[in-house]
Amino acid sequence: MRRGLSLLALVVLLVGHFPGCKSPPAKEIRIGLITPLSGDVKTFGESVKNAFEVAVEEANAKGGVAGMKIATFLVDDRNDPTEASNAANLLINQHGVKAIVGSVTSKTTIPVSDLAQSLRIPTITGTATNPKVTVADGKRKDYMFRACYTDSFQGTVMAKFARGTLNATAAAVLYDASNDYSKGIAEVFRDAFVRMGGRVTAYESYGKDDVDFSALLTKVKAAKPDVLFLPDYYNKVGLIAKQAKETGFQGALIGPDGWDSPELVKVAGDAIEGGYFSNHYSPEDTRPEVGNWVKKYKEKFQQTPDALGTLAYDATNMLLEAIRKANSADPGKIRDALASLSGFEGVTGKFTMDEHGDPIKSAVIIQIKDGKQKFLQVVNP
Amino acid sequence: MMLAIRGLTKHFGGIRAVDGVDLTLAKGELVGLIGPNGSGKTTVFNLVTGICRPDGGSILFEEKSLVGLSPHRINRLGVARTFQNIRLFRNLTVMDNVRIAHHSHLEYGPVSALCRTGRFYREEIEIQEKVENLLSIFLLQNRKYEIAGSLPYGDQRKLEIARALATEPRVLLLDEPAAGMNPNEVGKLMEFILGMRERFRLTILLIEHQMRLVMGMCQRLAVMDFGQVIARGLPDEIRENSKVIEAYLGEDVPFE
Amino acid sequence: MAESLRNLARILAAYALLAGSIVLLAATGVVNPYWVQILELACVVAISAQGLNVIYGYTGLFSLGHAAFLGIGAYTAAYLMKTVGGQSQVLFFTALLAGGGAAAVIACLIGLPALRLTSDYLGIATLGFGIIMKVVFDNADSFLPELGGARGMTGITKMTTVPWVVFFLLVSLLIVRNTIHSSYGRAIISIREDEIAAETMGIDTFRYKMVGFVMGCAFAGVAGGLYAHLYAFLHPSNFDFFKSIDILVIVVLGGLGNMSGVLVASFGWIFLLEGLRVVLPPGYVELRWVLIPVLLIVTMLLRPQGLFGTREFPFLRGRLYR
Amino acid sequence: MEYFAQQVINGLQLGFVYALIALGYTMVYGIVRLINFAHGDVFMIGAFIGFYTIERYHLPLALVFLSAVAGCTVLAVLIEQLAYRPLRHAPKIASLITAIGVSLFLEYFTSLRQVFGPNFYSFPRPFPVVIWEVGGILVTNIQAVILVVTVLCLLFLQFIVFRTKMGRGMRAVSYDYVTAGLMGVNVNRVISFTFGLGAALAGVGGVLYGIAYPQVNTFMGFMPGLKAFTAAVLGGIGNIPGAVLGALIMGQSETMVSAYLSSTYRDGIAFVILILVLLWKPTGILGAPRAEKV
Repeated sequence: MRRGLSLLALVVLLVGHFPGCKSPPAKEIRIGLITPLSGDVKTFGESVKNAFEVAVEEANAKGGVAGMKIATFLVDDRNDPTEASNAANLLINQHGVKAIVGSVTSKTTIPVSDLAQSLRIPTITGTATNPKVTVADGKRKDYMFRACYTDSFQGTVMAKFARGTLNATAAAVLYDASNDYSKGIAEVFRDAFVRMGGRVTAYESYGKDDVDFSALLTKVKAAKPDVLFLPDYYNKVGLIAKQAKETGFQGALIGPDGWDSPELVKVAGDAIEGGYFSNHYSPEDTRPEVGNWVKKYKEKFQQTPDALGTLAYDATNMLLEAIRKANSADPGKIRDALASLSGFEGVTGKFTMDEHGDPIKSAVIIQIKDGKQKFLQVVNP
Repeated sequence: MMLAIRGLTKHFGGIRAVDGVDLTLAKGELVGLIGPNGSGKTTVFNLVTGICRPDGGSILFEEKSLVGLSPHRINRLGVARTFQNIRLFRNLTVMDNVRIAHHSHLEYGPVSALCRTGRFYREEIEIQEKVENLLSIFLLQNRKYEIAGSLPYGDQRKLEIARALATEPRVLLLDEPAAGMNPNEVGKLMEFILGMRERFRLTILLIEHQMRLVMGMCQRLAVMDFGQVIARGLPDEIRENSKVIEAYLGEDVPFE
Repeated sequence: MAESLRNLARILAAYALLAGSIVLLAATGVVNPYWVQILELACVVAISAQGLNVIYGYTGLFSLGHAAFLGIGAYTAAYLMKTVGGQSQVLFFTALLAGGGAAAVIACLIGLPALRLTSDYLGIATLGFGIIMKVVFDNADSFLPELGGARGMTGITKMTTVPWVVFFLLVSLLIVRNTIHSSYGRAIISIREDEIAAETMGIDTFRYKMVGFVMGCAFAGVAGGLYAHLYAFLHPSNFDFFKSIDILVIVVLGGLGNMSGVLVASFGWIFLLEGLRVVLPPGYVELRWVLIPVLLIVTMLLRPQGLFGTREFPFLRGRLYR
Repeated sequence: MEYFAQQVINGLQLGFVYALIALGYTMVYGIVRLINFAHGDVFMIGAFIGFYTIERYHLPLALVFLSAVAGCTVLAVLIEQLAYRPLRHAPKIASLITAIGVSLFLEYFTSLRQVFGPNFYSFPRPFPVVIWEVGGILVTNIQAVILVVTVLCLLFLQFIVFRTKMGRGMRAVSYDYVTAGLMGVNVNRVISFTFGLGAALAGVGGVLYGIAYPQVNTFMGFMPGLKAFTAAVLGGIGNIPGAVLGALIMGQSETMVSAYLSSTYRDGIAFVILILVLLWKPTGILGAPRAEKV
């Protein structure tokens, strides 16, 4: 027993030794970023980290925001909900951050949002699409915001597009049952498509680590749909598209913003040719924000930014804009400024926050032609 | 009859390991089961103690059939055994090895154990005393905190017998208890087994290779070869039996 | 009787001291809420690891699906709390027990057929069960919308506090200690040592395998309930194969069948995971999960028998009674 | 009918892919009784070697396979010497934990930007895909290649194990490595050889996998590894034809569940089948029943 107690004392000593939340020097505001820097979605996490760093560098180069230099704290969540919650706790209680950007996936962002809400730290995610991130069980988490669409928006947009523009009567859906982004959009698409008078002839799911979709695609092919909706990220979509072609599937492929990456065409080759997806902006967009961002990112990281990075860039900038407007490092004031943000010009469009902390912005439909993304039309919510 | 085996049969694949064996033990008897290696002696033990299920025949223990019962049920009825290739709980202490064997006579319930009631303490002390008594009979009392696997070979054999006795059996099956012992030790073991039989009023069935031991103390013998009993009788009769001598040809000569 | 009362008093004092000092340290700000949360997590992990220790360390049943039982407990407790509503401590306590109970019932149903398998085959069967449960959790929203499925379960109240986790950790240690150092525990251990010998010594090995398995799973269930109400969010990926592996690693590192080692390893594992965040300089954050496996391999090479070997903390030792 | 036949073909492809990995798993398990969780990650390294040799150096296919085999073999022998050999006399679970450690290390270390990087890289196809239509059923040349390579590997392994001196050593070590050592078998060499052989198969498997499912990522190995191991257990672990049989059953059951029951519950149902088979045959379909001498 005595040894047990001395062990406890040791632990307490060690813990107490770590630097607590010292108050930061006057002219500094601490911002945290939570992103998966290890694990299976490290690639998305790094895009987000890069974008965050670009945005902060730009602001600091201009002398910071509201007269304060931005000090950043990066933490890794390994795309694990428990680690994400711990990471947010570390940022707020140990590092004393005043605002948080993150995390990347919905399953990690929901616990972050719960914690940020209870500790009243404004938090914005670039990429978590689950409606529960900002509103859960009928309660608005008023410190939580996002820069991306929710699942329901994109699902509806693509259903409308498939039914209206493509005139499809029968649709098939393949989604990842363990991925909330994929599952969420799939459900909304199915319901919306049926509501608009279409038929969903195949609604099938696969697992996170699957690479062989031939059984599902054979099933899809037998269901003879006009369009095949693939709500997932580009890496999976590329594989599915390729195999769809090998199974002899003829219909059109459509999908959400997860498709947006130069890697898609690389994996899928001509199998994805003619496919449509909804996105936040078109690379042909002539607005200076788009050109500047793509150029800067390419210079720094020698690659084209993907949708996740771009959204994180906008999210970070929105937060910085809010701090500027609040002209204070007070989390409450920053929150108010974020909530009242309107007409913010980001790379992915013009943002206005709605009452749920979700942005109101239009979407564009893009078609893949000759391996390039071509702007097709604008869709308004 | 304490134990009555009739027409016991067991096949492994195409081999008849035990083929129509009859064997009876009267109360308090000490019977030896001998035979060359692979003649099916240990399989008879495995069938009696429920480790294998016989393909035919009957095993009656005090008029109750043992066929189809699980080994722990058979043990609880009053049959205990040792193993040819010692099967102690090697990583546990000598004390625990014997204490485990007491489990089927346990009186306190799980709740008593969890809440450490007076009843728990009382019975644990009782068990300890019983175990220590038993260990002192086997001259193992000074080794009670040692790990069983680290004991010398002879002590491991003795501990295995002690453990079997702790289950309070009426029939004890000993599978080559003298294997690996020197003549001096064998002599002591003989005395010892006879003493035990008196003290615990045991009926014993003994598998053994060392003829000195078998001939010296068994009242009756049964000889097995190729799964069948080829001879039975008093030690002196067996010594003369030509079938037995034939069966043992090529093996180490059993009669020194 | 006097002995039992003295024990009870000692236990209560230890509990008050442990929980009280942590609460005090947290309240005075010496330990910030981050480390409190990590401590709570470590306690929860320690409870479930103690459960696997019973299953694998003492009974010798190779289980690769422990996290599934954590999940069963977590979802059961969270569902109960959510549907009944309110924040009553009594209800919370009941929900935790219900979580443990649910895990125990499922363990029974699985154990009845599966515990006839041995060693690695049992491992694969439990692994399979873990994957089946993950699929069930992923699609739980199709039969109980409150569970959220792959989109996660929200709307759970944060009920888990330091006094609760310390309470359950202490209780779990006491249960394991008092079971293991009793005739029942010896029966369980004898199965690990030599199943056939145990059977012939009158031990109903199947029954005690079930006892060990169900008890260990019940611990996981309670730990799951505590977890659910600590993080207030449940996602199927919290209970997948990798989480089972985490717990297995803890138990083996601590030493199979060694309560003290498993206890220390649980805390060590969680504090290493989180401590590295604080220790690693910015820019090297991503090295965390490169260092952890290296440390794991080195520790295993140096201490293949586990951190503590066969030694136990004094209060976890078996005694002889006079 | 066509639909059914097509699904059978799909299941065969999946099954043969599992089989390639399962063969390596079962080899190592058969000889050292270790669930080598790092096998899937050695397989991943094989796929990456394939990726680099094709994408960067444009090597001919034979050299691609050769370098993947060589790389994986060296890696596996290294792992064996550093992480498993010191624990040979410790309980098996200690090696299992180091195997998990090695697996995690390979995944997280290679996903660093400075090593392979975390991205999903598209694996270039070294030859064009040809699709044949046979009576309304589509068959690709990739499927043909996978089938031929797996069958060749199976025959090759059977030859090594049952027709060579090393194979005799392997069987001896598998039976009882202490006695084998006393009988003059060089146990260390046999075990290293076994790991090397298993890894060579993983190398071949990795490249083929990359060709069949043209995308590589440092986390790609674990799940196929786990499924393949399960398949090996299903067939009777340690039994070489059993591994292939188990993998084919696994492939068919996953495909057929998707095709006729529910894709959502596919993994669940596939594992229910596994557990049922194990309850019916506790040591796998072709596994020898475990007899313990009492």
